[in-house]
Amino acid sequence: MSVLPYLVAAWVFLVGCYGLATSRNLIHAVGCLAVCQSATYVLLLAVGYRDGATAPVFSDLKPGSRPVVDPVVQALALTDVVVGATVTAVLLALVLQISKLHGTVDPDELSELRG
Amino acid sequence: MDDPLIVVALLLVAGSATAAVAVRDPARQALVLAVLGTVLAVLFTVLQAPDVALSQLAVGSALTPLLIMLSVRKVRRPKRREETER
Amino acid sequence: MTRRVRLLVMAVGGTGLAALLVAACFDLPRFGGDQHPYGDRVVRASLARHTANTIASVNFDQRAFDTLGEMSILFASVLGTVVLLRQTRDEHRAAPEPEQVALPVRRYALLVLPVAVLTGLYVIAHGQLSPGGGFQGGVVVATALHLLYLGADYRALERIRPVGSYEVADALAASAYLVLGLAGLVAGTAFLADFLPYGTFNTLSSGGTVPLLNAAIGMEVACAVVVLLANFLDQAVEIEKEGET
Amino acid sequence: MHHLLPVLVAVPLLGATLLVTAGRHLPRAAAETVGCLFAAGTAALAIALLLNSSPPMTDWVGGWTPEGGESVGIVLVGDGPGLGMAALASLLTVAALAYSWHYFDEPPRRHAGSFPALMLLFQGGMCGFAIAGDLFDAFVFFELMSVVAYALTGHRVEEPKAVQGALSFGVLNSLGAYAMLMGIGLLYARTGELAMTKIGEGLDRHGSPDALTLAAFALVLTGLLVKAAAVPFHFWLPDAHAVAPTPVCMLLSGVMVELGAYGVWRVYRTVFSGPGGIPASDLEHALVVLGALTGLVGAVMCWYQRHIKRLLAYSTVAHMGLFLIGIGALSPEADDGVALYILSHAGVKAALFACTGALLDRYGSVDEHALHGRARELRGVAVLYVAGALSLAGLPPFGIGLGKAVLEEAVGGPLTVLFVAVSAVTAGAVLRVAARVFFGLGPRPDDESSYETTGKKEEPETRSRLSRVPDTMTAVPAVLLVLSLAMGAVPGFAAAVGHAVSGRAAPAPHWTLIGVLLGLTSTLLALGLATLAATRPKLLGDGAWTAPLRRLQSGHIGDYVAWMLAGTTLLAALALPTILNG
Amino acid sequence: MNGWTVAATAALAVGVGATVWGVATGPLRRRVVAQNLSTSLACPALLLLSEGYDRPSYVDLALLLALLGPVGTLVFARLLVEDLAADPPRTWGLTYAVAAFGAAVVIAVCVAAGPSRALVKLLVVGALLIGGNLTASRALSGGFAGSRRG
Repeated sequence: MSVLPYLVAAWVFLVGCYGLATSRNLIHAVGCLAVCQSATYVLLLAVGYRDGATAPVFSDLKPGSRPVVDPVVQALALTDVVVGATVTAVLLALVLQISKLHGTVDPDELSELRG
Repeated sequence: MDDPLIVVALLLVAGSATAAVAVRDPARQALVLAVLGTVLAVLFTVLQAPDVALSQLAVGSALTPLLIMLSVRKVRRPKRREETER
Repeated sequence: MTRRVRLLVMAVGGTGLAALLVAACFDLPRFGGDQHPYGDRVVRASLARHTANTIASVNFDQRAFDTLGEMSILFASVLGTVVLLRQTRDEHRAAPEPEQVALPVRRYALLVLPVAVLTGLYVIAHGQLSPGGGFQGGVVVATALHLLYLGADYRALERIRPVGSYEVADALAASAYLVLGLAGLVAGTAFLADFLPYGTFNTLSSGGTVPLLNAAIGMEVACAVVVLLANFLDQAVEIEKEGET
Repeated sequence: MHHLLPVLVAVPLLGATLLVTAGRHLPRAAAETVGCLFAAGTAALAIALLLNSSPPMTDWVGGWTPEGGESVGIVLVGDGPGLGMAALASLLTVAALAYSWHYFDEPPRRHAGSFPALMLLFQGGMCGFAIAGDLFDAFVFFELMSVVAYALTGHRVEEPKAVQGALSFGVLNSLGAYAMLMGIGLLYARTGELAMTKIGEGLDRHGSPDALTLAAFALVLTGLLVKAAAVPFHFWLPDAHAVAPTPVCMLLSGVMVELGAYGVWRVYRTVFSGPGGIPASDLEHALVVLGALTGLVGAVMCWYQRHIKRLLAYSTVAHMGLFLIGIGALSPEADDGVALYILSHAGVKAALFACTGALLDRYGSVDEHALHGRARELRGVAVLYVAGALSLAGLPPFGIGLGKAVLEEAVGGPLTVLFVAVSAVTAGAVLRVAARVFFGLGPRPDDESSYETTGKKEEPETRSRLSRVPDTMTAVPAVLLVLSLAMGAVPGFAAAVGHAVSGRAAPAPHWTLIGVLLGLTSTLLALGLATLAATRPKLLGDGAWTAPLRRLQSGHIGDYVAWMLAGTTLLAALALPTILNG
Repeated sequence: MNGWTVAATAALAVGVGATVWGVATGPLRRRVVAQNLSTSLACPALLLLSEGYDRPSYVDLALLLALLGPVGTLVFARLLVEDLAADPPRTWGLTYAVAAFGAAVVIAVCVAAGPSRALVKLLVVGALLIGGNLTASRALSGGFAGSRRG
């Protein structure tokens, strides 16, 4: 059972990719990209976990009294969350313009760029 | 890995992520994504990452759904008009 | 490419990647393992600099350069959204209709708004002590302002939200982070060096430059999210194509 | 001196924040001047650092210098290749900003500074990525560079093609970046470190490579190769480069894509090259296969384009294939060659895009067929165009020719044929465009409707269609071409590049008789192909056999994502022998 | 594991698990209710976890969720108002049950905390949680728009 968290991360990533490849709506596709990204958070935090440990936040904890989990991955995941939110915003802005100019958000109906 | 709490949180994440992909209508997907955000925050708490959980809550429970729903509204609006004109 | 070909390629690629990832999972160290050399060093360094929240110490001191990049991503995406969602020549603004919201919802929104703003500020201010920090608190503050849109109507929100000032404040906060970094170079030893006294452990002024950088990020994020949402709200509520009524 | 490394990132970012702060009240000319000044200042700093980069500098941001060999901070590496890429990116940003002087249509209302601010952010992201010595830091700046690039690509929001291309670009590159981050997570799990050299040591300590190493390798390289537009990750590139505003194209094709290849080089060298990583033979295997595929697909698709910007974009794809082969060779001589090649290719490609921009703004079209013979009056642009095309073919003494000659010698064998063929075909296609558009050679191509994207009905990017091409729009490409000529012709330059890249490990790159002959061969071939194509369009113009290849480039995001997954699998499969034997 | 974490596990597995199922399937009116309930169930779970891990600072998480969860639901209530008006959800029984569960958890945690500054924060969380949950439910079931929309 000790690989379950990693397998969940892999599953979430793959399922997001599947959704992205088969999406019929660009807003849905951007949502699927957000799902792909949540896989990276799960992986990072799972990597940093330590059995029986607690968060390395010492406002209500005496330093050294309990084992703590890896703070580095948490900082990385935090950065990653911000990146994810902003990328979502930029991509949604592009989807809005596509819907205005093409009159559709179905990738199957976009035919401007080919060959 | 004997902590059932972590297992439960992981399964919830896997389930809601799958649902977020399987639900094809963007408005309904936004609902699932909001739940995914909450569930992820719970998972992060269980993995002892309260800082990440806080930012996931801040982003996932209100900001991302609002962005997606505003986009859905904008994309739907012209279509509505055409339908009423017909 | 037809749907079937795409699914076929997808199936091949997905299966391969799945096999690869699963194989990698079984080679990963055991979940919950005890080997975190970098993490242990970080905790020691954070305590040495009197920063109670180690994650804040990583974000604003030890790996502050990453946060600079992260902040620039946010800044860039806000600027990008402003450019992408600008009002084009064939669009005009239509004044949104006033909307009436049921009284309980309205009361709730107006009551929670100040609580949420205060909570956001609290989360920012305690960033280097307890979980939270500039990013989380900034998003809460910005989201809280939009309770006005939810609870009252768009025009109420527009009154307290001069987007231009928020854009300027966003840029100023971002430059404050950079200037603090350069001050580290001038006054201290290196770019983004923590050159201020570290203070007393577990108090608001501990951690040297950490609270300052944290505050800059808080302001930047709050303003950035307000501008971001303003552009989407404009699109959804106000901006219409010529010819539409 | 090493303390100034992070300033290389801070200066352009500071410029961008300043432009946004003051942009509401600044007149446009002032905003553009400020943008140019900050970009030029960064470029000067990058060059100053580059001149001091031997021996390589390292800087620990925040003063977290290692104690007992271990640090908690982020390391920046200021060596020849890294600072060279930063200097190239900065100089090209200056060129693009100079080119776009008064170029665009109205800036967004009350946002006069937004375009130069975005360019500065782009520059900051590229510099940050080039000097990153920490894997996660590299990811962050990689994302910064990408996010700005999406926004810049979609800058012309009234163009249906622009926003579609920008979205494909955005989705593919973001997904690639997330794949890279998964790989970083795997590496962190194994080694518990983030500095690239430390990760490499950690992998070596663990012993021989296993599935985890392979997966991390494939995932990290996926992110970088998506950026580097290697087949089959390349689909976004023609879509994005064909639609981005011309100054942005100059940067995208000239340096951003090359940064992907640089990332592959850096990551392999520092992380995976030890005994615990991926053996050199496997990397060579993988990169040569992908590079050859990329070169061939790029060249074929380039030849059959009629949309001039797409044609140039495919030629970038083709040349990226050659760079990847060179990087895969893993020898100091090949590194020198690739470095020279990338430097002068950047100048030439940017100049060609700049000339195409002039066509677009003068005639409102970038369609080879529709423009047939219409640009006879633009003599200056014609000269620049032909010079650019010839140097793309590797005509001595242009820098591309020298870089390619050095590379061909280092790689050797049957791959030389590929090098000659790819540069001849891509340069031939550009020459064909020049012959038709500027000289009106050959019969007017009939205007049958076809599957592919044409370049007709493009909106000019300037306020109105230009009646004459402004001086900045010809001066910038002229300077760029002169620089790329100087790279091959000034004897000391190539030696300096060689010294900066590989130290004294390899003899200084220089012209040899075989190199000159190979360069002349591909130039003559290109000329022949172009003449043949212009005068006898039927003979080489029938691209029916490429139809399946062209159908793959469908503009559909789902297709591109599927290919990306397949590409990751292919990459892992190419490096698999290690694991099976180990 | 202690009693608090066992309770949190149960709340997550049964309560939040059900809402994940509810939000993924069925008509829109069921999905919005499930989304609302997911936050109202996760918030008490976070309180229980804070107590179970003996980390008072984790209460901030519950505070934030109690604040922002209903805001998220109001977003959906506002922007889906037309779809919901045609087919409004009617699930007051479930809503009150979840609110009661939230109240019980808050009281239990308060008792465990004893009179202190932390108690004030817990009470604020409780008030926001229950008030927000009920308001959001009301907004969803057609109470969002005022009389003008009818």
